[in-house]
Amino acid sequence: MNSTIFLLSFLIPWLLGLIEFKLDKKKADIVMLISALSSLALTSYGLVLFLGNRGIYHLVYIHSQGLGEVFGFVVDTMSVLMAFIVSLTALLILLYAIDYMSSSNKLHPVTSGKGTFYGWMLILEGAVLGFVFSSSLLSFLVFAEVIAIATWGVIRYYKTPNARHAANKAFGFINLSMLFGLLLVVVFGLVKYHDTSLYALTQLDSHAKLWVFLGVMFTAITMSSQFPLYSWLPDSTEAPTPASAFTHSIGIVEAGLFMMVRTIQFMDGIPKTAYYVIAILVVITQVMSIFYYPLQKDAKRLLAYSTIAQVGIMYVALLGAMLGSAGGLQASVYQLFNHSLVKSLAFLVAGTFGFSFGTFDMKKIKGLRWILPGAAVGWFLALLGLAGVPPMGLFLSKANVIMTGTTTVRGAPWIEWVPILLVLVDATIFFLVAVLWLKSMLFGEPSYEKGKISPLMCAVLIVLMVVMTVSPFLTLHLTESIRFIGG
Amino acid sequence: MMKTMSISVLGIIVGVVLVAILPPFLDGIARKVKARIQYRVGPPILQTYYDLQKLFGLPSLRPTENKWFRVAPYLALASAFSAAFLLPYGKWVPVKFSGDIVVFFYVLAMVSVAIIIGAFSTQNAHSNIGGHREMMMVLSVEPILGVALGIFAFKAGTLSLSAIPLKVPASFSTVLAYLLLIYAAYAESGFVPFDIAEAETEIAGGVLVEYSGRLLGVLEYAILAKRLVLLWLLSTFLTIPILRGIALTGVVGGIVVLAVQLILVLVAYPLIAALEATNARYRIDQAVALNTRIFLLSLVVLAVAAVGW
Amino acid sequence: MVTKECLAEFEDKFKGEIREKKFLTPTQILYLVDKKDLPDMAYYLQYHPEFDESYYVMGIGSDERQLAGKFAYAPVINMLDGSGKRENFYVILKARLDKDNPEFPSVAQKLPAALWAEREVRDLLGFKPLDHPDLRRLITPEDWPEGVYPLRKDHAYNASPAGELQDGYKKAPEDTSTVPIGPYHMALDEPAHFRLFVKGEEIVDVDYRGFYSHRGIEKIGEGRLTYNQIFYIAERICGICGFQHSSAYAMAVENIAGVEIPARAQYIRTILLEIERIHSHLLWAGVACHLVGFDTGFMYAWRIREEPVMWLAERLTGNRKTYGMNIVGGVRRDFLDYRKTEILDKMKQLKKDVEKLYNIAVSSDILIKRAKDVGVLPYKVAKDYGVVGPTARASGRNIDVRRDHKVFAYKDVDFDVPVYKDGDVLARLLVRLDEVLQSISIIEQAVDQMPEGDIFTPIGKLPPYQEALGYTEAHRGEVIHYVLTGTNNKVYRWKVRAPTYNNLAAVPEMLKGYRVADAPLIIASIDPCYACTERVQIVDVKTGKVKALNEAEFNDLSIKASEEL
Amino acid sequence: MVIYLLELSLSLFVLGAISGLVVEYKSVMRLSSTFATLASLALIALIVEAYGHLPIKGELLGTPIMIDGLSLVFLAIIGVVGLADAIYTFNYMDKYEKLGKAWVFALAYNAFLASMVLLVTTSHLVWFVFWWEIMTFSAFVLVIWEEKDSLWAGAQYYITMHLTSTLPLLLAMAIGYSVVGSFDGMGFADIAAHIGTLSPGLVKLLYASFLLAFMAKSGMVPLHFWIPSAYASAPSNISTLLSGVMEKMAVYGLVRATFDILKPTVAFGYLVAILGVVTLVVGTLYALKQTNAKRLLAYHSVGQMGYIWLGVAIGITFMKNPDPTLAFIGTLGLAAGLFHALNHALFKGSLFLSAGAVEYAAGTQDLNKVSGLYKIMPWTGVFALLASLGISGVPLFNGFVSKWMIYEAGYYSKNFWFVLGAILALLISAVTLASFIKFYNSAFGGEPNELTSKAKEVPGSMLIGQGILSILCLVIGVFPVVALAIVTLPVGKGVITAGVLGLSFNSIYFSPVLLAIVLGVLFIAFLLFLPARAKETAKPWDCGSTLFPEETYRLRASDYYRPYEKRIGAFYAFGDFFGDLGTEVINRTIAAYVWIGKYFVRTAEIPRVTVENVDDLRDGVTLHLDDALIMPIVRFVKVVGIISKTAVVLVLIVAVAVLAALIW
Repeated sequence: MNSTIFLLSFLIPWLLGLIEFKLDKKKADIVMLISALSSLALTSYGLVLFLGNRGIYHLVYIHSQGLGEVFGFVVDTMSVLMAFIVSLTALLILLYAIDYMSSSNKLHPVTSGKGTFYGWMLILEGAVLGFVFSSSLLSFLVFAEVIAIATWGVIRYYKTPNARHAANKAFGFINLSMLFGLLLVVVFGLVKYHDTSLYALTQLDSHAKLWVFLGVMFTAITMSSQFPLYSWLPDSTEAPTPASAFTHSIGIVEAGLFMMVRTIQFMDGIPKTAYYVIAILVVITQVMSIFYYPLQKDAKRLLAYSTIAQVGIMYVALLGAMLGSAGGLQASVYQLFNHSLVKSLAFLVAGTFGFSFGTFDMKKIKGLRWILPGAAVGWFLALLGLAGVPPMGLFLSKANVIMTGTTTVRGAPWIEWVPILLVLVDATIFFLVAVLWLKSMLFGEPSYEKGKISPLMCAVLIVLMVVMTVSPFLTLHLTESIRFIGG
Repeated sequence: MMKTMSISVLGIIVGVVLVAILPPFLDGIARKVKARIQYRVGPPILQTYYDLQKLFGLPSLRPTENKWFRVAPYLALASAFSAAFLLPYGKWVPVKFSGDIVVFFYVLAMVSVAIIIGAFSTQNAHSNIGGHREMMMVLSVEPILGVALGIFAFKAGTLSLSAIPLKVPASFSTVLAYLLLIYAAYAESGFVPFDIAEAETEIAGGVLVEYSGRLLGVLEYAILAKRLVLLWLLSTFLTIPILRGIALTGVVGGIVVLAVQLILVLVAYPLIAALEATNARYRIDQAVALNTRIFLLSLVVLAVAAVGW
Repeated sequence: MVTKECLAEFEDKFKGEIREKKFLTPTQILYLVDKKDLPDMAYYLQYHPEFDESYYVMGIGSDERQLAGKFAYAPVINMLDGSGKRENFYVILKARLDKDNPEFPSVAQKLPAALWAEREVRDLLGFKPLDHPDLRRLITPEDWPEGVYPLRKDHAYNASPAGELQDGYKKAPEDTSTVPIGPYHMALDEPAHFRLFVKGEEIVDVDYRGFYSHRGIEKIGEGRLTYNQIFYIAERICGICGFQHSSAYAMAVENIAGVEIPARAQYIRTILLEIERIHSHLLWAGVACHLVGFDTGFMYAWRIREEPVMWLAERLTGNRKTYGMNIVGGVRRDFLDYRKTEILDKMKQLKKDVEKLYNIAVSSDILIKRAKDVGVLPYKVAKDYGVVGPTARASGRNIDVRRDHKVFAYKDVDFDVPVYKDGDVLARLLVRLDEVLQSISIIEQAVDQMPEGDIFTPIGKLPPYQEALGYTEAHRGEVIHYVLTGTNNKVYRWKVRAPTYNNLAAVPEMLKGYRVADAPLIIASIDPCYACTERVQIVDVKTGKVKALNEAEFNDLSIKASEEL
Repeated sequence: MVIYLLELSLSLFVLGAISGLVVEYKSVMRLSSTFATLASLALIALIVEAYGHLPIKGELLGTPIMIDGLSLVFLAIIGVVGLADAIYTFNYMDKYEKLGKAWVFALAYNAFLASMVLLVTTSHLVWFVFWWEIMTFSAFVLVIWEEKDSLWAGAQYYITMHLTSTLPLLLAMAIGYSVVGSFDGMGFADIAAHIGTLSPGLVKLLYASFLLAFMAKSGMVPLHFWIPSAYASAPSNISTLLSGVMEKMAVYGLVRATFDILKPTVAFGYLVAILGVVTLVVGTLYALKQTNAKRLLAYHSVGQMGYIWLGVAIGITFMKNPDPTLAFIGTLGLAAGLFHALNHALFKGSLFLSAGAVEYAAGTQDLNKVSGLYKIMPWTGVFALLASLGISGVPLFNGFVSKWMIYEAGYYSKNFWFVLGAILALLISAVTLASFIKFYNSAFGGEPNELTSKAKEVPGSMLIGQGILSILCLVIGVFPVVALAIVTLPVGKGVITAGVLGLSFNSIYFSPVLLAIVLGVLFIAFLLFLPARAKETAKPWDCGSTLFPEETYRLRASDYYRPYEKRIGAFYAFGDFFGDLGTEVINRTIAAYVWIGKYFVRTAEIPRVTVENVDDLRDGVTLHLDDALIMPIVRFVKVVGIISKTAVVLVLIVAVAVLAALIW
């Protein structure tokens, strides 16, 4: 398995991304397109190659005696698929951004500085691509830091006080969690074992396992904006919408979960204590988001809370995995894939509100179906999709989470049913909120003049709708090959 | 398992003759009886024939173009006759398909249905009010009938029209079921105090107000025939259990049963007339209230039957 | 006397408005008043705290232009003392109206009882009641032209103007269906039109239109017939209470002439009045039974009405109905002595029969169910509308002209006035059945006590331009006649107010909230007599022709009818 | 061959679904309904083809397919009603041209039908739920079509469905998965094979989940509240599908789940029966009060579903009874229930189409406002009458046969509660009749009024749609064998024998044909013997009054049966009490939420002082738990930073130093 493809797929965006900082306007667009397209081409090629030649490949690029495996790749179904979806989503989002980041945007007209945005975005994309292939906690740490920096960069892009505050908050929270989590674990690993490779995780004794796991977990759930450090994500919606779309659908939030999946995948026999810790945190997160949904009137903030909950559902699936069910891993990753597409659609549609009407306030938007029909359809599908309505994939993945969840908790004390049932409750509450918002937003007397979005944006939305409807059926069986690796 | 139906030509003849001839005659008797009770001489026994003859000879006015208005009387009459054909006359049943009693009551109810739809086809509040009163009567009588059938299902184990009288055991609940059946039939027939749908002095004849001439004749005939059919059912239910032994044996047995049925009807009709003469008409809400009360009572009877008494 | 105090109080209160005070008889006081305070005066009298059964009797409108150059409008109040401590009397408040612009403040805005009376004077005389709440046409037909007033003296009795058909009906309330009862309907003995606005079968509102059988009787009587000829018409105002009308008319004329008729004549009148009452109540009981589908009761009631009662009437007078017994000053024929036992026998038989009827009626609990709590007329509404007779007494009104005004021989006999408080149809039924028994007792007493003597006091010429009231308690309530004499023994103004006139106006109030099925019974429960009510003008509704009989025609018809007998 | 036909049908639906690409409104409607028509025809062909070769197993789009007798019954419902409805849609949707969005209709309409086809043919629980959800979803899109009243109705429907149907089904699916442990093993039969390993509690939960899900969809009391407004505000062709077909899917689910996944138990049978009886009583008695045509029909849908459930319940209770007589009663009940499901699809479908035609022509659903339509819309009138007689259970119409079978099954069960059920069913049948006499006569009886005299008969395609269903009502009523041949498939042959002349079971025999002949012969004989010489026309007799307002001289729909309704007023009060209770619970829940929500929002910054509803809360700034913990520190650092930048540097250096020390 030639992993150079994947290496290139994240190095190119990084490289071109750095160049982007110096470019603007058309040139920036072209460079961005080259970068995103090549990245997608590489990951798709890699995907095709991989499908012809499945397996789990571990490649070590840099290895040192003192630090163990410094940089290496794990190429398996999960990472390849993830990489593909990352680059696909990134391309679509960036395509959307070409017109979105323009002077015709009512909310945030952009006349210059497009290159900077692309630069941050490409670095973000590259970092995520690198992150998913990482084979050691150390490289997780490094890539995560890059992701955090790039996220900071995109969030503060508009440089308003709120944006700055949000960016600093995001950066601060993540780094705080790394300081007390991943960084500690890495330092501990380096000091004690001189190796932070994932493959080394199985060999830990149970006491160490617990602490390492909790350390990684703390960082991961903060990246995924789960309780206790969750509020940076809703605030980060100050970022340009394409950036939010990326962050929420396949960026840092999902990276956190990915790291968690990897850890569980490689760490055999996780102590039950860890299970309870994470279960409690996830339950609190779910309950919290149930309370937050109805309070939102800002479209993007609503989606942000939905992200928190949806990722929470992935963690619920992981609970099953922690008890030894491979189905849990599969459900979790499957949910991740489905969510990323639906969520990008949701954000991109929400972006059109700002773009056409200059507001994200859902109370102000009425009669959308008359003034912005494309967005109306997109918003309809996206919100209901997030609520778990078929044919959108989240229905299948949520069902999957619940189904696999029950296999592990069958016969267990009732308390273990709680997270699974909360998934249902959460979906229901979001559904209620979604239906009521759709009712008031889509129909009735229009509150604005007929909005206008560019054909490219519209095309991106349509492509996303199609992909989002088709992909769950394609990835369903692929994710079934995800298994535990360690042990 | 499959029992085919049978058509008895003799039965049809007896049925047609009885249903065609008897209703006006019985009405004549009733009028005479009522008149005697009321210190009147009363019309001749055959007066109803004369009335019908006169009506049949007159053209009808047509207050609406709605076809139902003209079709309804004929349909009512045909339904009444069809129901009559399901009943046994002696040992002969004109049209027999193991005569389910539910079917019988439904066919009979079609008389009311036809009349009601006819009444509603016109733009006349009197006739409309009559129609909806008739419907409310059906509504409130139906459950009582349902309970009576339930008791038969429990006690006789069958709902076949011809089998119930043969199989029904003499027990507390069956006696009450008979009473319920009699009450339901009486109310369904629209005798005073249940002549609410026609209520001449209130709504000028109600369902009949728009009808005239031949159509009115047909309609009145249908109503009379329906009364006879219900009465015949009751007389059958009373006769056959008594004459179980000879009911199905040979022609003579059949004729005896037929004769007894006929006599019972002839005896019962004057009794009904006397009952009519000594009662005032209910208001529809009072009738419904009464029927509801009887229905609730009848449920107790059903429970008794379920217990096994 | 207490009554005087009351009058003084009244005169004091309306000092400025009273022009003149006149005692027509000791118990009939006429005030000539200013029209301005008419409503207040009428209201004061009707709701007088001490005369708590008082009510507005009628409003007399008359064309007195030849007499005084003005129109006159005169509400009449029957001042009744419910406690029986004071003497009862009639008050006539006569107001003169301008001849060109006969306006007056409407009494009806305060007293619903005056609603019809003022619509009537508007229709017939062209008065203008100001602030009247409902000035639709009442008496003149739908195609009668505006501005033609038949009861004015300048309107020829046989003039029949043509006009446009116009809709004077109430609009149906929203979301209701309309059910007509009448003009031709089984439940009505005479033409009358009730429009029931219903929701389902429940009556939401009612419109009444009647006066389909006007005969112009008042117009015929006025100015063309002599006072004795009028008897023929007065007795024919109603087929049921003919003798009541003729007695009331006779009384009015006798009051003007100032004669006291012989005691024997008074007794004969009393007996006949009571026989008439019995037959009417029995007739009514039969109709009520028939209306609820209880034909046996109907037949029985009518049978006993026929055999002892009508038979007796024929024996005593020569006629089953329309006795032709009255004459001003007394009666025409005397009772022969041997009839006495006959009357008593028949009364005994009747008593038995009535008790039997009562049992039959009450034995049918359905009849009771149909009548109970149906068509309730509360006491207050009954008083407001000035309802009279059994209808009033069933609503707790303790009024009866026989007792209250001591007419004819009633002052000499003992009888109870049955009063029920429920106000429903059942109460009206019971009042009537009780009254039948009372009547029997009255007849028995009268026969026993009947004095010997003359039956007739001759009366010569009547003084011109004198007025008075005559009244009896008919089966349906107070019948009242007002007579204003003209010259040459003729009558200048003759006003008849039959009891149904007051009762019918209250029927819509009784109907509201009940069902279509109850409507005929409720309407019948006041024992309506449309003919008495509608005595004013002959109108053929279908062709729109109006005609009034002239004297010759009328006589011809009478003769023809007699010949046929 | 059969699978091929299924594929054909589905491809036609897909073609119909994508016909929205044509863009022009009317063409899209014509095209999509044509494809739907063809697809429905393919379904009917499939039924013919499959008949006699059951069960058929196969695969479609990678999902397992099984067509057995039960599937065939419901495929027949979808096929026939779908056919009529698609033809009707051809012109009917022109009414909504102003709304545009033709492509949405094409997509949703065809997806709706196709999802139901797949729903009854799949043998896999997950796919069952998947198609179930697609059905619910596309129905939602179609329900909110007219975008006014329907929005709230649709939202109510969809939210109810989500809470009471989706969630339980997901739970059921989860429990199912927990016994088989693999996605592919979620076939009905597989789950049934493993169900024994479940704990009793979970089995009960499974029963409850299925029951709740199917109750909600078929609108069983107390989950019927969404039905009237949804059916009334949806376009009529959609109401037809909702009531005629979609509701039946719940029956399918119930029978499938009870017999093929779970085991029919007596207790469950009783439960279903009680629900059925309560529903048939409540639904129909409420229907009696309605004066809006489609609300009336909708409440009747509730009521008629009660009949179907009662029939199925008899099946569930008795079918596995060791006593052969009772087992037979069970079979009869189940067959009757399925038969009634088919019949209900026919007559209720037709009635909704007729109501739609009335609305199309006269522009209102209010029965108080229309009258005399027999003159203007004779065909619609005839079809509405046939269907009304069908649903009222008048002999010679289909409703009678199936209702009668339900009564018979109830009576012969000799079980007090089921006999009582049969009695109530009999009573309610009379109520249904009363209600439809009102429906038919207030619309079609009397004389045309101001509103209706301007109306015109609807286009031919709509009439054909109505006609197909109505005439089938009559045909099946006279020749029940047509339908019985299919509906007896799931219960096995030989129990109910049906021939051209009639049907028989046990010792009961009934021949509608003979009855039809007797009645027909008599009718014609009377007509010929005593022909009505009704030549002279006259106005209705109004007692001879003048200037009479003829418009108001009739009972309006709201006038019918008031005394009866008043008599059973306590019943309505009871029902309304529960309605109020439900509303109260929802209001209280929202109030509680608002109370809690106040602590999540900085309410002090809301310009209004009082917070009464959720919307008020939305104006405030959301509070976060972690903010509360961390922000003070951040603010402290910030303040320090403002005071002296060096302090920050110092802190950082100290931190790094501490870290380094830790590492070493």
